[in-house]
This record gives sequence, C-alpha cells and structure tokens, in this order.
Amino acid sequence: MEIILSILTGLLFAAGLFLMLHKGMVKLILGIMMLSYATNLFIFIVARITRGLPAIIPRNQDVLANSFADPVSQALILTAIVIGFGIQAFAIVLIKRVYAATGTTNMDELNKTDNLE
Amino acid sequence: MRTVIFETAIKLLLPLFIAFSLFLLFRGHNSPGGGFIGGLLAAIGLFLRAMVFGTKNTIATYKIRPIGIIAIGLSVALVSILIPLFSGLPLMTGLWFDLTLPLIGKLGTPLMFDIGVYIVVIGVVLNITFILSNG
Amino acid sequence: MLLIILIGLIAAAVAATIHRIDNNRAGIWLSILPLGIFIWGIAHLNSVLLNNSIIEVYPWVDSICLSLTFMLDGLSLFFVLLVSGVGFFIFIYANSYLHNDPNKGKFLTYLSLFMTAMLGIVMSGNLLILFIFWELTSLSSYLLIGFYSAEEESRKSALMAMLVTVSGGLFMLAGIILLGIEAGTLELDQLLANPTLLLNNAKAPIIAVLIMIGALTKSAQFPFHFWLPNAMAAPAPVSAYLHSTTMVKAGVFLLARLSPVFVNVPIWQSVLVHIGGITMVFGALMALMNTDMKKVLAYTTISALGIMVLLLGIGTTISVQAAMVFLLAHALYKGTLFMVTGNVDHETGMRDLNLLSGLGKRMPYTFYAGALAALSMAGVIPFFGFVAKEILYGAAFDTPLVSGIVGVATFLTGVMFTALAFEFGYKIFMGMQAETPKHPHEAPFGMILGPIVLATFGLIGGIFSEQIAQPLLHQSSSVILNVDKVLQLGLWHGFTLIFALSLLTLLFGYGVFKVRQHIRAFSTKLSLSNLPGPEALYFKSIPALLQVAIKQTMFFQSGILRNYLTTIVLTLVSLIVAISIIGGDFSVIGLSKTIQVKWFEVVFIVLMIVGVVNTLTTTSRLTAIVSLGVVGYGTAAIFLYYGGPDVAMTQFLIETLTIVLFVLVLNRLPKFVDMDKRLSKRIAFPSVIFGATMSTILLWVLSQQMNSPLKDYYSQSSYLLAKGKNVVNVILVDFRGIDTLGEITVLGIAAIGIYALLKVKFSKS
Amino acid sequence: MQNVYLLSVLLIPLLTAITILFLWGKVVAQKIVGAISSILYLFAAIMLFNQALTSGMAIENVGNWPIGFGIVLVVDQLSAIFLMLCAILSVVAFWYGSSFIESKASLSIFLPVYFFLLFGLSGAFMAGDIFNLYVWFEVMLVSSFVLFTIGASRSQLEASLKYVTINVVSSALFLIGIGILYGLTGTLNMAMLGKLLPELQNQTLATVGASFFLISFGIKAAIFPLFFWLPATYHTAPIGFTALVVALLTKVGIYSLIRFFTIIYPLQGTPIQPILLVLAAFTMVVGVFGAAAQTDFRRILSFHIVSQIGYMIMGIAIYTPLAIAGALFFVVHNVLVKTNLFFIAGLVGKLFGTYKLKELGGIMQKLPFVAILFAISAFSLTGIPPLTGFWGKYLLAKGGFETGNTLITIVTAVSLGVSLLTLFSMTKIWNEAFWKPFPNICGDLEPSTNFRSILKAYPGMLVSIFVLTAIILVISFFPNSSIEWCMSAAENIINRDMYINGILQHN
Repeated sequence: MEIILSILTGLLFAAGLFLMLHKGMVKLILGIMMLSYATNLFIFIVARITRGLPAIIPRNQDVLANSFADPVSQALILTAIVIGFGIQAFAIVLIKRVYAATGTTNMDELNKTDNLE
Repeated sequence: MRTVIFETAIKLLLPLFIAFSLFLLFRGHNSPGGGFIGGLLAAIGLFLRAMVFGTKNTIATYKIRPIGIIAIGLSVALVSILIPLFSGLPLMTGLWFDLTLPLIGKLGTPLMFDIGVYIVVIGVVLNITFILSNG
Repeated sequence: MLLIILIGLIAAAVAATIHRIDNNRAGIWLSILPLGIFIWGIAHLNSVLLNNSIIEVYPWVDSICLSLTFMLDGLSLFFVLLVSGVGFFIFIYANSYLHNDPNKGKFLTYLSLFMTAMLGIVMSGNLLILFIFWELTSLSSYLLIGFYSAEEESRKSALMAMLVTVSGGLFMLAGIILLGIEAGTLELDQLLANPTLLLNNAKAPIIAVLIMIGALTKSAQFPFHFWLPNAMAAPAPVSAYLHSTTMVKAGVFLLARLSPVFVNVPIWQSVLVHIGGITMVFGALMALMNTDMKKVLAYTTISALGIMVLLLGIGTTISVQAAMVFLLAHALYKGTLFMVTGNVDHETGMRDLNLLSGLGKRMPYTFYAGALAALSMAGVIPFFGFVAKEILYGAAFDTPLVSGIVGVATFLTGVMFTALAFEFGYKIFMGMQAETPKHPHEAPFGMILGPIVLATFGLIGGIFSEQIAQPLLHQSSSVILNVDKVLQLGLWHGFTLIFALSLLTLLFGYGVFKVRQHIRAFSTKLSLSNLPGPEALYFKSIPALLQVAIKQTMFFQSGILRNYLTTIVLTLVSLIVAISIIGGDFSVIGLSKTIQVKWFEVVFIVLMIVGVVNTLTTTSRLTAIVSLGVVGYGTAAIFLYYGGPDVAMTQFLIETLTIVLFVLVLNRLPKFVDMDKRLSKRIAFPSVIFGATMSTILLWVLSQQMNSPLKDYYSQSSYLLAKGKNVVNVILVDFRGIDTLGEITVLGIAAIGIYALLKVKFSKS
Repeated sequence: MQNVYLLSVLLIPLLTAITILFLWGKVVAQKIVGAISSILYLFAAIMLFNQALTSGMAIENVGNWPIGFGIVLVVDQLSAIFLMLCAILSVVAFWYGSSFIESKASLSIFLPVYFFLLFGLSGAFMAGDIFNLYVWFEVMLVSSFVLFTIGASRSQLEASLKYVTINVVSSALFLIGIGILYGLTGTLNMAMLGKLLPELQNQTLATVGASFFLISFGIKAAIFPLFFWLPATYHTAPIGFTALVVALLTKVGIYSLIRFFTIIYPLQGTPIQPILLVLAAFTMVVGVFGAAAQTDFRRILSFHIVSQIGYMIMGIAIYTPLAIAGALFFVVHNVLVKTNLFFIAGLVGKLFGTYKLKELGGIMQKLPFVAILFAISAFSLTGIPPLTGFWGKYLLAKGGFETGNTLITIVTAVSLGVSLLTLFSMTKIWNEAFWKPFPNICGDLEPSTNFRSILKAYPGMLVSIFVLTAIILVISFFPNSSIEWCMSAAENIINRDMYINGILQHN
C-alpha cells in the first residue's frame, strides 16, 4: 500500500506543478492547492502509516498501548493545512484583484515588473 | 434567496450550529474536534445566515466586526499562554483547575488557548466570506 | 601622526563651512594645514636623519590584530615634506583658480581629504592601514576629476580613473591579505626588519605580482596608463597636485617601501624593469605627439613615473638613489609646469601648444616660472634637473641588466623631454602674440606664487644640492636599500661620459624641437594615435560588459513565472541526483510491516487519479474545481482511513470553504486561457520528473528504520500530564502550542490582507 | 523566573499588533502605541543581546515539557546578532514608514501587519525547532504579502502574484524537508536533529533531505539560480511599506542556512559544500551583472542584494570560523547599508516622483546632504575602506585565502572582482542621479526643496536615514566589537556541541 500511496503522492506533485506551469491564473491556484495536498500526503506517509487506530486514548485507559497512527505528523499537517488555507484564500483574492487591475488572467502577460527598460 | 422558509430555517439552525461548534470545541481535547474545527463550523453557520439576511444585517444584528473578533481571539490566546508566567513557569505551561465540568471537561489554560483559536477562526472566515460575498 | 590625520579629516569636514564664512580666502585659511605639517616634518628631520624611525601604535581592531600604526622614517618624511610642501602652494593656487566658483568649498573638502589620505599612505606603519588610505586617494581623485560634474567628459574620466585604480587596488588587497597570511604580519617594521620572510616561499611571486599591479595602476604604468591623460579633465590644481606630484607617486612609494621585502623575489625586478622601461619610452613618445598642454604634461608624467619604476626595478644602490633624486626633481618642475599651464589656460582660454605663442610679455611671472621649470626639465646646469639627469644616466648605464638598451632608452627619453621643455619654456612665451579666446593678463598673485617658488627652488636646489637635498634623499634611499651607502650629489663630477651625454641630450633635444612638426605629421600619417590600445579596450569593454549584463538579465529575469518555477524544480531535482550520485549510498533496509492492499482501496485511489486527470484536462472551470474537490476529499479520506480523524475533518471543511471562495471569486473572471498542446508537452517534462523524484524519495525514506521518541512520549503522557485524550489536539494546544499561535496569526494577517485588497480604497500617491 | 527579555522580544510585537487592531481606525493612537513599543522592543533586544554575549544561551522551554517534546525558543549569539539587527531596523523602519505613508487607509493596514511581521521575525530568529521555524516563516511571509500589496497598484499586484506563488513552492519544499527529517529521525528539535542526523546510517539520504532545505532557504535568501523573485518584487511597492521586509527577508534565509548547515547538518566535507561555493560565486556575479544592466534606482539596489547574498553564502560555504564571522559581519553591514540606500532612494523618489535614473539629476547641487548620505552608504557597499563593507570583504577574503583550497581561493578571488562591478553600478547611480544636471525631460521643473522643507514634511524619513548613517559610521570606524561579536558567534556555531549539549542538558 505504501508503494501505491507513494506513487499517488508523486502523481499529485506532478499534477500540481503541471497546473502551476500553465498560463491561466485559476490553474495556478488549482496547482497550489494540488501541491498542498501532495505535501500533506507526503508528510502523512513519510511518518509511517498504520491501518490502525487514531491517536486517541480510549475511554478507560490512561495511555495508548496498541498500534496507533503517528499524532505528530497529523498535528504538523493540521497546522500546514490551516496556514495553507490562509495563503490560498489570499491568493484567490489576489487573482481577482490582478484581473481587475490588468484585465488578463494569462500569467505570461504579467512580465512588466521584470523587464528591462 | 431571501425567502421565508430559508429565514426561518436559518433562525432555527444557527443556534444549533453554534451549539454544535461549541460542543466540538470543548470535546476536542479528548475526541476529534477542537477549536479550529469548531470555529469553522460556527463561521459557516454565521455565513449561511449572512447569505440569507445579507451581511450588513448580520453584522448589525450580532455587532460583529470581523477584524475585532480576530483581535479578541488573538488576545484570548495570548493571555492564556501568559498566565503561567505569573507562577514563574515557562510560557504556555498548561495549568489546570482541579475540577471537571459536565460537557466541557477540565478547565485549564490549554482550553482557553483553544477558545482563542476558535474565536480567531470565526473572525477570519467571516471576514473573508463577508467581504467576498459583498463584492 | 594620528593627530595629523585627524586634523586633516576635520579640515575636510569644515572646509565647506570655512568657504561659506570667507569665500575669498578659504583656500588660504586651509593652506595653514599643509604649512603646519611641513613645519612638523622639518622639526622631525634631524631625528629621522639619525636613522631613528618614529613609530606610533594605537589599538584599533584588536579582534583581527590590526592596530593603527604610523611610521616616520627617511622615505616617509621625504614624501610628507613633498606632499605638504607642494600642498601648501596648491591650496593657495586653488583659492585663486576657483575664485568665483560656488563649489569651491566642495573642492577644498576633497582636496583636504586627498592630502590627508596621501599623508596617511606615506606614514602608515601597517600595510592594511596603508591600503585604507590608498583607496581613499582613489576616491578623492574620483571626486576631484569629476569636479565639473555637469560635463559628461568629466564624469566619464572620473569613472575611468576610479575603475582602473580601484581594480588595481583589489589585486593589491588580495596581495596584502596573502602577504599577511604567509608572513604572519602586516606591520611594516616587522616586514622590513626580516627581509628573509618570503625567501623560498612558493606564493611569494604571486604576492609580488598582485601588489605590483596595485602600484603600477596607481602610477599609471603601461598598460594601465590611459586613465591619467583622461584625468586632465580635472581643474589645474588637481592635475598639478594629484596627477603629477603626489598621488601618482604613491605607486612608486609603495614599490620603494616594499623593495626590501621582495628584493629576493626574482619576478619583482624583471617586471618593474620591463614595465618601467616601456612606459618611459612610450610616455615620452606620446607626449611628443600631442599638442594639448595638459595632455603633453600627462604623458611626460607617465614617462617620468616609468623612469622611477625602472630605476627601482634595477635595484642597484645608485639606481635607487637616482629614483629618489629624480622624483624630487620631477615634482618640482612638473608641479610648476602644470600650474603654468593652468595659468595659461585660465588667462587665454586655450592650451594648444601649436597655437600659443608670445605670452611672455603679458604674463612675465608665469613666463619666469615656466622657463625655470623647463630648464630644470631639460636638465640644464645648474638646475636640480641636471643633478637628477646626471645620476639618472649614471644609474642607467651602470646596470648589469639588459646592458645598453636601458641606457639608450633613457637617453632617448631625455632627448624628448628636452624637446618638450623647449615648447613649454620657450615656444609659448616668445615670438608673436597669438590670437586667443580671452585677452591674456598676468594671473593673480595666488596663482603665480606657487610656480615661482617651486621653480626657483629647482634652481636653488640644483646649486646647493649637496646641502639641501642630499641628506634626506640619502636617508630615504637607505631605507629602501636597507643599507647605508653614501649618496653624493653635486653639479660637477668632471668631464665624464655622463656629462657628455647630458650635453648631447640638450643638443639632440633642440634638434627634435625644431623638427617636431614633421614628427607629428608623420605620426598622423601613420595614425599612430589611433592604434588599438588599452584605452580602446576599456572603451570597448564597458559596452560589452553592459551587453552581457543585459543579455544575462533578460535570460534569468524573463518575467515568466513558468520559467521561474521550472528553474526551481529542475535545480532541486538535479541537486538531488548529483548528491545521490556523489553520496552513492542507496542502501534500503526494506519496508517494514508493509500494509497489504485491499481492493476497495484500489478503487478509491483510481477515483482520485481520475479526479487528478480530469482536473488537468478539462476545459471547463467548474469541472476543474469539482474534480479538484474530489482529489481533496480523497486526501481527507486517506487521512481518516489511516487514523487521522482531526486532519480529515479539517481537510474536509477547508476544502469546502475553499471551493466556496473559489466560486465567489470565479464568476467575475473570464474563461480559461486556452489549452496549448505544445505548451502542455513542454511543461509535462519538469512535472513528471518532479513527481517521480518525490515518489522515489518518499519510498526511499520509507525503506529506512524509524523510531520516533515523540510518538512514545506523547502516547504515555498525553492524558496523564496534559489531561487530554485526543493526542493530536493536545499536541496542537499544549505540546506544540506555539505553532498554533503562529498559525492563527497567519490566518489573522491573511484576513487583514484580504480586507486590504478588497475593501480599502487607496488614494493614488 | 523566566527570561523576561527573551519573552519580551517575542511577545511585544504580538501584543502591539493586537492593541493596534483594537484601535482600528484611530491612526494617531496606533502610531503612538507603535512608536513606544518599537523602542521597548529595541531595549529588550539590546538586553537580550547582552545576555547572550555574557551569560550564554537564553532558553525558553515553552510548555515546560522535557526538551525535544515541546518547543524550545533559543537565543544564542547567532540569534542575538540577528535579533539585535532586527530591532534596530524595526525602529528606524517604523519611523520611516509612518512618515512616508501619508494615506490613512494605508497606515491602518500597515501598522498592524508591520508588527505581525516583526513577531514572525522574532520567532524565526529564536526557533529551536524546525517545524516551528516553518510557522514563523509563514507569519513573516504572509505579512510580507500584505505589505507588498498595500496600495494595490498594477505592478505591485503583478509582482505579488509571482512572489506568493514562488513562496508557496518554497514553503512546500521546506515542509517536505521537515517531513523527510522527521521520517528519518523521528524528531523536530534542532539540537536533537543535530545529534541524530550525523549518526544516521544512510548519509546520502540525510543529504537529500538537506538539499530541500538548501533550495527552500536558498529561495528565501535569493541565491543563484533561485533569486528571480527578488528583483521582480522589491521595486514595485513603496519603500515605506516594505523597508523591513526588504532589509530582513533574505537575511532570514541566510540565518536559516547558517543555522541548518551548522547545527543540524554540518556542511564541512559534505557534497553540498562545493556546490554551495559555486552557487555563491554565481550569485555574486549574476547579481552584480543584473545591477549593471538596470537603469532604475531601486532596481539596481535590488539586484545588489542578490550579489551581496553571494558573499554571505560564500562565507557559510567556506565554513571556517573566520569566514562565517565574515559572513555575519557582512549581514550586519549589508542590512544597515542596503536599508539606508533604499531609504534614500525612497526619499529621492518621494521628492522627484521617479526612480528612473534618466529622469533624475542634479541632487548633488540641490541637496548636497542627501548626496553625502548616499555616498557614505554607497561607498560602504562597494567596500571602500574603512567603511563597513571593507571589513566584511576583508574578513571573507582572509577567511577564504587562509584555507589554501583551490576552489575556495577561486571563489574568493571572484568575490574581490565582483566588488569592482559593484563600484561600477553604484557610480552609475551617483553619476546619473547626483552629478548629472537635472534633465528636464518632460518639461518638469526640478522640485524645489531644501533640507528644512524636507525635515518639516518627512521628519521620520530623514531621522531614520541619519540614524542609520550614524550607526554605519560608528561600525566603520570602530569595528572592533562588532567583529568580535561575529567571531564569537561564529566560533559558537561551528562548535556545534556547545549548542546541542546546551539545549539537550537544559534543566
């Protein structure tokens, strides 16, 4: 299963980058989102997955004994998801403003600030 | 969108949303849930109300100013992590009262911190959605 | 000596203020400074002549073992007197020269700064300190050459001088640093006391060459000479001071200063002799070809500097002594001639040797000074120039090196100098008075004082050379040679071969003066001056450099986000590949406890893949978003399935919210930018490589052993110590709560940012 | 009792930001709060600096969990230097910004976000945990996104979109790197990682993990070939908003590189070391060529940042105490000087309404004091002795030549050569904007301003430029203590055991 999931993660990375390399701004955002799925999955899997219980201590016990999922990676992913959301929301609004200001959604046309005069 | 059915439904649903979000917040320490998830749910509830009644109305009714909510949430979280300093303990050391309330569970600074998270999330989501849906 | 430097800096700082208070006499007030320093120098003469060098040490940057060391020995004192003595007259001269210039204050600031820096160079007791002042002279020279900054010519010349000298300085810095590493010290007294420090050191030749490049650029030696004629864009006092008598001699000073250290390095001598010799002849020839008085003087200066470098390179007792004597003689007559040229330019508005004549009547004092200086330059008895020429010829014909050639070359140079001396001392002042843009008058007192005194000194110094010049020059050459050999100056050494040569020089010189127009015409015919040289190289290389810069910038800074992202990804991938190959350890421990695949998992993952593919290929925006949602929810499901309910819930809610946001924004955007088949093919490559790399790394890491102490600790203490059973939540609000604080801050800032983007109406500023 | 100064440095910015949010709309009150707390912040940072210097590392074990299981905040000498720099900058940038920005709407966004940014910076410089560092990075980045877009002009928006995207990618790579390290060692604490990572069986894999950090931090620090976001972005937003970002963002990247490649993954002898050296050389050269090609005041300065980053990277890659000290000194020098140059550019832009060299001129005649201020910083940047740049250059060159290693010697020689080109492009600004007469292109009249009217209109801008210049001059002429601090910090960081044991044996 790890192999399949690893390949899936790689696929998500590839797809994310593919979308970001496109011309369209919307695709860019979609790519950013895809990239964040891929990253989260990567961290989730790299911390070793178990087909086991969540890291929640059962009602009548004080410690976790059996095999359980790694809570650390989950906490990291949670933080990363939320931060990612903040940035994605900002980016989504930003493309709205960029479109309003430039009249285009084609990333290739946004090269004014880099060009030599 | 603004029909009587929706309005009534929302009026009934909103308290439920809030109650459930609070439930998720408080149980978060022991079961899936927590401030973030709770906050999101509450915000979605308020957002639905705003979709039906309009954002201006909602802001007026509940005296909501999203940026203010964010500030409140952040200060709650900040205060919760500062409290242990007064006992000479490091920043953010968890301090607990020795009593357990029904539904809410144990009271302590980590819970207060989670409440701060809850409030910030509400503020943030409302801020974004209100602005966007307002155009 | 630190005090002198500090006073100098203060003088520079207040020069503008003095000018504001008393704009007529600011230069005269400031001339007190060099005068004081000159007197200070004379006061120390006796003790220095007794071979006592004075050393002052002030702690400065202890952490790198650098102290502010000053040293006053024969060589330093010689230069101190030269710099301050000439400086005194220059300040007075400049005061009149820039009489009504509103920027005189600025000029005097730069000039004081320069003088201080120059004194710093000659008094430094540590090579790094010397380097600091060295660069300051380049800087002040830049400001002074560009003084008429409204003119493009000035700005260009200033830049050229700065670039050439500073690049030389960089080589020198490298040399100094290496010297410090190899010799273990940069203190001059230690370096000079142990001439064997660099003996047999493999790096010694490199160090020697590096330091020489610094000195040779400063002293305008071939092929770095071209900045000096261009530097003539500066006002006349600058040319007289920096570009003939002092700053350009800093290189000569440095070579002299370090001679004892490098005397055992073979490359030192041969480089100096060759470069000096070439420069000497070349400079004199170029001088003969030009007619702009300042240019001519600049080239003769180059030639004279070449002579000094050559003499130092020869390195025999007499040649080093000759270098010092010639240096003094040159400073006296060349400073005068530059000021004379300044007067002529100032009063007539032109300075073409071909056109000027007959100014003697109108400008008698200037004529007097010019004639005296020219006589010294030609080496006529009993001027100091004659004394210098005698010893110069003596040294040149006495050298075992490349015997003959050096002597002949020196003789030829002497002949050309004499010819030019006729131009300056005779041609422009005698005969018919020429038409000039301005009606010539005698220059004001301030502008004739300096030339007259210096020129007269050239005469007195010649007659009484034994009494006046000999002791100090003897002492300074002894410092360079590290031995105490008697220097004997005098006018009369009997009818020797050298004396005959001196007379021949005058004769031939007059001959060349007579036929100079033919020589110039001949050179024009050959278009000698248009030959490709280092100057042309400089002028070609700057636009070429800019071209490269522009091409490179356009290449890297394309403005296309795609290129940027591709660069990042490909850099990452190639780095990883390179590292893996270099590291070469592909060991795999094996996936422990691999999870068996179940059929519904496969179905599920296939569903996600369909979602991915659909997102990539669809032309409808909504479909793309929904497909992406499928992938997102799929990810949430994976989290849930493998024991992460909190992550799953969060992912689920966030996914929903993002889609809502998207929809709110999207209806205001135009349609998708059309899919471009060729583009898709092009971007597929980096994408696939990236994905493959990530999969491989993930599997590679998974194949290793892992034991997480964190996981164990949290499972034990989450409830008992942190009172929570949901370990993930406990981590978020307690164990790693600071992360969460940062996380909600990010959310808050993003919210403010969105508010700012959409709600705030900014006034156009 | 906990470490008051450490906590103050961390929390004052957050507290201020929240207070300013509560005062939403009351700009004057917000400004006063900001001014007071930036001074307090500076004071706390000075005390903390002093503490780190005299009594060793300051450690705050957040949450009071055993080391490695919670998050520690650590201020060692390296952090202290950066925090101190950050504090000095935060004060002047605050004065500058609040005097520069005249629109009330802009100010009400600028003020809170400015302190959030400061919060992120403080946290980043004291994080003792690799994931925590990521979080602070994000706080900082989101703040910078907002600051870059205030005003929402076309070029700002255009540049920001790319800037955001590239940073998202960089953050993703950072996260992946964290994932790999966690997957290999099971810990996130820097000291523990530093202990476990070199003991790992498969060093190649550890290096692969490190390369993610190299790229991610490299993007932040703008090293070759990952620098392009910087020259595309820095010149778009008004300098008043972004001064602090411009000054410190790349330096956080440098800080992280130093921290990572000494404590966590010691660079010495690894395959990354020569790679980094070569990248450093390219960064210097490409950056300075970029600057030579530009004709806009701020763009030249932006490209210079890239070039100067190369020097710092070179210092890290040489990996001797002297070279790292040189890199640190270079950071100090560069932050002060570059910020001052940007400040001056901002002032010139404000007065003349343009940054294009073609349209500028005559400042030397008109405003000689601006010319002097510019000259001091510009010549310092080019390394004219004895200004700060010279000391940095000297330390680096000496550190490089001392090793005797061929590659290092070549790169060091390149670094000296680059300073000539730096000089070339600074004199370009000097020639065009200061020496050249005012061009009168569009019939614009030369703005008639003098010292007094500027002081009246923009006191904060002028004062901050003067203060920075004064600091630069003090460090130039009395470099001893600064160099000493940098050397001591470099020694400490290279002797990684001190850091690692200091933390692992805390309490």
